[in-house]
Amino acid sequence: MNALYDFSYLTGSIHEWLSERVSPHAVTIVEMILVGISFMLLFAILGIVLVYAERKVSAFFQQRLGPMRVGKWGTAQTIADVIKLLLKEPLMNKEADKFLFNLAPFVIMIAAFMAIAALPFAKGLQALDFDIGILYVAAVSSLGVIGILLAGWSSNNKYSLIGAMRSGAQILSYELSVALSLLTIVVLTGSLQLSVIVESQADGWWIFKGHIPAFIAFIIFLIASTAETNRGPFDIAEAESELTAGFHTEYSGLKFAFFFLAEFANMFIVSAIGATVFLGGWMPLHIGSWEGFNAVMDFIPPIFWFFGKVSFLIFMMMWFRWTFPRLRIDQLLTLEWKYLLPINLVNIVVMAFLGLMGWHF
Amino acid sequence: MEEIITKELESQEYFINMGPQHPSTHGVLRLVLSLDGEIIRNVEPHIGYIHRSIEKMCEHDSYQQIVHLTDRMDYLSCHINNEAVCLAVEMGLQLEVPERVKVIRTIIGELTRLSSHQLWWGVMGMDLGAITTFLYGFRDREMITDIFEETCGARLTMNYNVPGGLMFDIHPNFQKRTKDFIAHFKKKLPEYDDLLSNNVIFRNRTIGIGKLSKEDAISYGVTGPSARASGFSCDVRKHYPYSAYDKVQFKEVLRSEGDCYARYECRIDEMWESLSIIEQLIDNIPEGPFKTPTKAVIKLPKGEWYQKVETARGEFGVYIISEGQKNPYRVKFRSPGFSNLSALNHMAKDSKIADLVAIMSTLDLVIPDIDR
Amino acid sequence: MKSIINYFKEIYFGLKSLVTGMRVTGHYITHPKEIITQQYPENRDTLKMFERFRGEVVLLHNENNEHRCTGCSACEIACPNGTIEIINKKVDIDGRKVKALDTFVYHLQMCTMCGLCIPACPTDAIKMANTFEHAVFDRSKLTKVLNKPGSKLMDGVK
Amino acid sequence: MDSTAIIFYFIATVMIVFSVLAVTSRRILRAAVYLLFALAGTAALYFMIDYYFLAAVQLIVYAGGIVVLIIFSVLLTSHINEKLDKPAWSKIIYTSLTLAAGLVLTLYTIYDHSFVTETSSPANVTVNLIGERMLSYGEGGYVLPFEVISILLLAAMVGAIVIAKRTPPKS
Repeated sequence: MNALYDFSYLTGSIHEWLSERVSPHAVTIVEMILVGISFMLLFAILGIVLVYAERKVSAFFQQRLGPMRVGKWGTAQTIADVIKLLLKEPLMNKEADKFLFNLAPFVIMIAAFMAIAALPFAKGLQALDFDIGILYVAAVSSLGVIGILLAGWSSNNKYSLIGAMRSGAQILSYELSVALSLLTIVVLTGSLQLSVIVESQADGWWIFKGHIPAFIAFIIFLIASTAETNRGPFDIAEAESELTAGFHTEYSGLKFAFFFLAEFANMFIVSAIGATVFLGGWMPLHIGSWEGFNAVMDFIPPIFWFFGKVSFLIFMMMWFRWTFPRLRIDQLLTLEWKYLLPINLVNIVVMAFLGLMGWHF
Repeated sequence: MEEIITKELESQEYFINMGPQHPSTHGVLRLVLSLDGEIIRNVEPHIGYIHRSIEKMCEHDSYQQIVHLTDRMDYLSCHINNEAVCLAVEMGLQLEVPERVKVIRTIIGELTRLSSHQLWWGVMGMDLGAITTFLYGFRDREMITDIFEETCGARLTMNYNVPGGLMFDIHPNFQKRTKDFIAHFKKKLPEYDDLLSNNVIFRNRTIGIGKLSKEDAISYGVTGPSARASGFSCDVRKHYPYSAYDKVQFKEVLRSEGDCYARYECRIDEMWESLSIIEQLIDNIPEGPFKTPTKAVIKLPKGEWYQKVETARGEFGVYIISEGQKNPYRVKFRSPGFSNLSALNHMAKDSKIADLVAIMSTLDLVIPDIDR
Repeated sequence: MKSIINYFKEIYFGLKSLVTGMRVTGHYITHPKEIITQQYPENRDTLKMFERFRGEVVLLHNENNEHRCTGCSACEIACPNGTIEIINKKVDIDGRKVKALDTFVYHLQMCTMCGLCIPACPTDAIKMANTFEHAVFDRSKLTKVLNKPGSKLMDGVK
Repeated sequence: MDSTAIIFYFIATVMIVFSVLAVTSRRILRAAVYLLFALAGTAALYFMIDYYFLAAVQLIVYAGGIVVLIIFSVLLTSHINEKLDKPAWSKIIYTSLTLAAGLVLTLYTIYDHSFVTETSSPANVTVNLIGERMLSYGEGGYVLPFEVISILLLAAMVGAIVIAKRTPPKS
């Protein structure tokens, strides 16, 4: 691994530089603020880039051009949209529960923030590296649904309420599948720590090393994580042809932007988790004994590998969304409880057997 | 104990207003739903939000002027509506239109049916959450609207028929463009199957949903593809052929299931039938005048006339009572959308909100057609 | 046993149908040449409407500022919406008082572009123009006078 | 006062404030949300003392599970304008008395107990260790409570199904 690409030198030198100048407490606080600011920046960039990407990708799927007016190829379109959303009047239903109505978007955003903090972007570039990393991500991403439920209830709108109910049932059940499909890989790694999982894929990604069960787990993860982010074809909580806009019908302006941003942030988070666990995180693609090929792959910085894999997964999710019709609520639950969960459980057993016999690479 | 539980947890029905502005009512239709959770107990359509009293307006207009009002009823089958009025007036005048007119009317009528079904297909996909189909449907429809624009001068409200024939002759490019379209669309129609018809999600969303038996279809007066999906053979083109429909070979598409998927399949198969009808006629347009001359002011003799045609939605009827004046005494339109809507409650009862959207889509309602 | 086979069959065919659908959309994202969007205001110069397109009614004038409208009001009668108003005046021609066109008022906001006025005209004075950009900020601008100032009847038109 | 202490007192204050709010709020959904904050505060405390597993479990089970279920049931049953009745004075008095007794008992126990300050670094609780403990029946094994809890959950599910299963109205 190319030492040049290790971010721990950079972070380490920042730490040293600070320690020489200020007291240890201040170092902690300054570093916290730095990390916070960088994640906020990441969020803003993610939102702008992903919204633009979604619009362009959907346009090309639909034989359209997409945004073309603001900036070259419409690149500044999202920024214009952000400005428009910021300038919009925040409307609120008269009978709405004001406190909860205002709180809901923040709950969603905070949950996304907490989850994104644990992602390993590259070697040495990870804010929180718990030894229970996957469990932590599963835990905080389950908080997001509270925001949806609160938004739906406090809007005092029946459409919103139905959307919130659907979303609750959906996310609660699909969390199981996401966690179980990730556990299938954990069986092989023996650790929940995200950095360890990435390191364990230095000689090959789990999706290749884990044979068919890993591939099945990957497919299940793709389906279940799409459902967990409330995206089409599982967007029954929004379902604009049935519930107008579902849980965020009554939101406008900045608060709506928060929901919008959280959707894309969640999409990024689940893709990043999928990339980390199944596709080797920031690890480059290595093929057995092809020394020359491996050296070339090593030359590409890990951060590009990470974002490349994440973009691939995000593109897959967009492809799903712009191709398939929406499921009905009972079909959604049937899919989870009758198909994904049983297959997942059997898959884990098979994987455990593979691991026990040492049949994986 | 059981009683207490039942009593305490007795669910309450609640009402929700779906519309007048709602993405899936495709216009200003208001449905008052009584819901028990997600399950619909009752649907009550409230209509009249786009009522323009077209029938009353007809009483003040001359017979040529009535035609253009029908454009604005079922705007997706406007040419067929126009044709119905013209046929009724010609029946009253006992006017025989040239063969050329009959063939052109049939071709354009089938093109209208195709364009309507294409739009319906796109919207059906969008209602079920597949937004991409909407764009694909419109992409193919664009070629038909181009044909219309070149020949008739408008894309949506064509007003190409006049009593006695056509407003002008077909454009020289008409035949070539139509053939190009047929070749193009024959390639694209299988894509429709790939995207929706065979899709497992779509099939689950539509098969067995919104069942309508043949008896109910007849008693509610449902016509068109919606009724033929229930096995009710009601194709006016087959049973009471008008224009050139007696000269072409085509199958009446029938299904027996009566569910959403059957209605969907009916329309998809009708597109194939329409293509074949056009193919049979497009090279055989007889030469001749495009209009039988009429007087500038048409006066129908005293009497009553009823003419029905098959629009993309079902049986459209025109009933004219004349007192011998230049204006009709009374005009009544039997619009298919109105009768089809009346079966909605029967079909949607005890299904889910998402199913209601699918049922509405497969009924293919055009709200101005219902309200007139 | 049969139900288990059916279960897996269902999954197989379900996934297959989904992949078929994705292949269709995948085809279009990889073929950007097939994009059908037209960049409207930019392509104004190359945009050509079909000659029969009905945009608005115009009164034809020749280079001598002459039109063919005799003011017979046939179009006014043919119009179902009261879009056209013909206001006539009496002019002296060879000492005789003759009815002639004073103002040809056209209410674009009421026009449904049905085209009935065109065949109604006995002298082919009016036609449908191809213009389609009718948006204005002031509604009164939609009421137009079609005969140009100072125009008169073409010779020999009756 | 070092930064750890500041963070501790901050979290503790948040927890106390939201706990009080949770029991005093008369809007039931708001009370549930305050409870969520109190529980999240607990998780934060666990994170602070490096008990990551416990913290994550706290988040999954309480914040992500129990509170979501509470909110979900509130969504199903209550209307937005509904407020709980003001409790009777007698109830308030009895509750405060009970609370005070509990507080005294807790404080007495805490101050009576001489805490030994651990100088060595805390034992590294790995996931492996937790997994082994959870499934072992020997000393320090938790397999019995683990299974008992699952029986409790089963009972709760059966109860829920019984309630949800609507008995057809007797005609």
